[in-house]
Amino acid sequence: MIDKTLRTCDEAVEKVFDGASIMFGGFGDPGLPGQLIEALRRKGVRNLSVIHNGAGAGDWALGGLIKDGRVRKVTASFPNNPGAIYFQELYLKGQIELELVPQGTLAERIRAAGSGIGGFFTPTSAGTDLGKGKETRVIDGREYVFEKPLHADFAMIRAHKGDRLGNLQFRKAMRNFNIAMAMAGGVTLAEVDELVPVGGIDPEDVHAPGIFVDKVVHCPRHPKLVEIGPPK
Amino acid sequence: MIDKTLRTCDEAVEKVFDGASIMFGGFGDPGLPGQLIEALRRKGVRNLSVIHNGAGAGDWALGGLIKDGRVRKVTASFPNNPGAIYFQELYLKGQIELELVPQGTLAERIRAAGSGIGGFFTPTSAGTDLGKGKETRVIDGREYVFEKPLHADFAMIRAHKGDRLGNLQFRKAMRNFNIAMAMAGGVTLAEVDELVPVGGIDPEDVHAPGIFVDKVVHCPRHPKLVEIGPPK
Amino acid sequence: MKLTRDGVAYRVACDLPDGSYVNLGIGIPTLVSSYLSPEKEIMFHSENGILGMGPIAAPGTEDVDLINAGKQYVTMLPGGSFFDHPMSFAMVRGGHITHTVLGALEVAANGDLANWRTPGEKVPGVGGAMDLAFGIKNVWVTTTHVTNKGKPKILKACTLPLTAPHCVKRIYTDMALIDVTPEGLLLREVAPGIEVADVLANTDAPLKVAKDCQAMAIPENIRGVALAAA
Amino acid sequence: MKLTRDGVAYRVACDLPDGSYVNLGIGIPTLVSSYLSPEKEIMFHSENGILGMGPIAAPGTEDVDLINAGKQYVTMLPGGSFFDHPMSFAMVRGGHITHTVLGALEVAANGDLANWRTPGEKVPGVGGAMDLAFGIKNVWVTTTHVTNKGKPKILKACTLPLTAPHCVKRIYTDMALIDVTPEGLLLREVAPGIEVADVLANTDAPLKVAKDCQAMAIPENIRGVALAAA
Repeated sequence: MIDKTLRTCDEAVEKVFDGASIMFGGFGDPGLPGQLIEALRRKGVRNLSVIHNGAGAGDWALGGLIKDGRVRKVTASFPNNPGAIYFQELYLKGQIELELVPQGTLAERIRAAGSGIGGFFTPTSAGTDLGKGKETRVIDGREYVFEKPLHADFAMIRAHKGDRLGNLQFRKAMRNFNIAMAMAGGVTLAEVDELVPVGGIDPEDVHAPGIFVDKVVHCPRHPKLVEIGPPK
Repeated sequence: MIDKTLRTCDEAVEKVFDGASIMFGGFGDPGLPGQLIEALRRKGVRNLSVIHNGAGAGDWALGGLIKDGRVRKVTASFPNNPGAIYFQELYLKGQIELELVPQGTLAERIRAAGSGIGGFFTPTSAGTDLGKGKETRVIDGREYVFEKPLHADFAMIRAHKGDRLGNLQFRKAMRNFNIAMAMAGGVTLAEVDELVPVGGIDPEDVHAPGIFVDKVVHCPRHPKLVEIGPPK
Repeated sequence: MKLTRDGVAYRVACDLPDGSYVNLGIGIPTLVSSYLSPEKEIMFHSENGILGMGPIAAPGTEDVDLINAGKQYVTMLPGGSFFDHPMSFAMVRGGHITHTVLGALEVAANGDLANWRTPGEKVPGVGGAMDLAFGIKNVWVTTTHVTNKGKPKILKACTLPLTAPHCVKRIYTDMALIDVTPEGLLLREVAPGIEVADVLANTDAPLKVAKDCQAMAIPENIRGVALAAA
Repeated sequence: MKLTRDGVAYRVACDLPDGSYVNLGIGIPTLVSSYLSPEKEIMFHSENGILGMGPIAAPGTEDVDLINAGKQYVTMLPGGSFFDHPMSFAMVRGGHITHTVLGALEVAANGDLANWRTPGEKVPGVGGAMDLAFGIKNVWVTTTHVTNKGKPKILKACTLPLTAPHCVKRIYTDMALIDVTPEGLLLREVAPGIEVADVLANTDAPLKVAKDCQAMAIPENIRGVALAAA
């Protein structure tokens, strides 16, 4: 029998190791695996390489992980989001590395990693500073930049519903990077609002099939939301 | 106001021209735009270049279009499906061209075309007859083949529900190539089981957002199913 | 008199065609949706996986899972849809979104756009700006005509890092409406009360004046306050 | 005595681990799902966008929108999901499907597989065969040990066009179970009543015999009828 559920986020992050690369899903709060990241803070692993759209907000979740000095490198599209105060402080001191990737390229590189694609050509960034030093190619009269897949040892995401097979359903703007990250993560951990029995998600409504997901933790919404105020 | 609905398949195919490239969705019967293809037969355009997983079944829909001598070239993964009798006859006489593409590569090339990707590297076919003559590259120790996006002047698909904005919802195994083809088609035509008012498809259940779809025709199931017997 | 931010947004809103699919950047572009004719049906896209986005959520009605790319709580209009980032950027990169309205730090005569790295900014961030500028056919820019130090922002060539080369099709400023054409910049409209000579004096790039160049039709009630330069 | 098709399928079914994600090819592989221990939970994948596929639909219960890759009406098990072709092949190419069981025309000592072009076939077709063979870690092959003319199908090198090089990990025939190892082919089991010498005589490729080589444990009731060679 397949049973991917775990009782706590602390159990879920147990195998994360020093130096690991980790994708964190979410865009703003929707889909952010804040409680898995807080468990990671408690665990205290170091030297992490993190892939996320931003670079944390305030001192909770990714912001806190960076504040704690656990992160060696951030791969992001928008690390200058106003709340990313700890990243910005460390970056200006030269104490954290940044790989800046346009948001659409970031999403596509993650999808490529999860899809067995060895690399792809995108027009985005050709002829700009972010395209500098990259292989370019003119295809059917247009200039493209070569981009490689972005893999990670772990992916951590948040979904609305999950079952013991790892099937996940999102809600509204929660999907964002999370399906692609589930596909790309060597080990994919999901925290979910609701744990439902097998069959509790209609096959039409499974956004991330369980094949991509290794562990599921039931984890009600945390009152601490990041970047945006509390829900009304 | 956006209104993409048309009353008949004949109106929908009106702008298809001689020599056009056309993607036909579907895998077996689910998602096959049989009635649009029958309208195309009635219209009588010639010299078509067709992209589809197979090469038609029997003398209805794509099989009929090929039987009528309207198709110059087929791009497919499985044109030797047992029902593709007219394709096979013409192919053996040298009267129809074939581009044979592995099924996963076919799907990914179509998605690339719809996604603005200039090309990608896939492991599939490296070192085989189907990879011969193609650019190869070793990436992280593995050999990949370069594949280009597959565009078409038109895409024709079938969905379960549609609205006047072009939003489409599929049912069970109907999705197959249809979402990617909707994205890749220069003009995308959809026949649907049910036409629903705007809002009649929950935003969570829109599989092909209307932005990818140009025309929607309400078109109840045709009693003539291809490849597989009639529904029970 | 120079247009207000709302004045610029109003002028842009007049030009968005019925049935267009539009991504609005942060700042003036966000205001555009407030000035659309109710006769037009326009689908707004947000990079984080939304098409058919409605206005900002009224206080007390916010849904914590429904934010726009600027991380404001928003609403959905009937006929909208949710999807993930790869599909969202397939819409952008694949040329399906018909229009984007973006802010600008500099625009060049050839349509080059610089809007992602401000001078002196120490931590870089690009977000979806490049994908929008590269992928979307109609890149329209809204900006003050000059910086807050009075320097032209429409230049012979950009000095700041480019967002994308040759991408801008039209420029809406608080002084003028300028088309980017294969033959160079073409002044098509001036703000009410602004002289063509004022526009030329405040533009660094060569600027042809259209034969039918005219004053913008902007209602009195949204003309008043001068734009604060970005 | 050589195994029946069902015998081969039974032997494969014994080896599929609990929790595996499996794509079954057409022919003998299709039979595998009938012989799984009810204690194992295995998710079956179909290229046309199904995970968690159940058995063939009983007559009268068919759903016209629910077919497998072989275009038979099928059913869904609880916990299944539907998706489109790009995601379906992301599962395959991306290495997420853990096992595929495929038919073979020829298998070489180095794991090369030929199963997509039959000799004399005039209209080629590949379907998803190459994607499966390239993408999935555990490519298991089921085949008659020899052709219907008695010629070995396990060869020093394939003579037919390859589906994928170096992909096969294990070979299940009506005579033997053979592992493809970095050191070459290793005979691990023989069908009940088949001698090791028979297997060696009918195999063209060099074949080492495992120290613990033994007879397969196949229940009497599915041993009987000889396999028809493909």
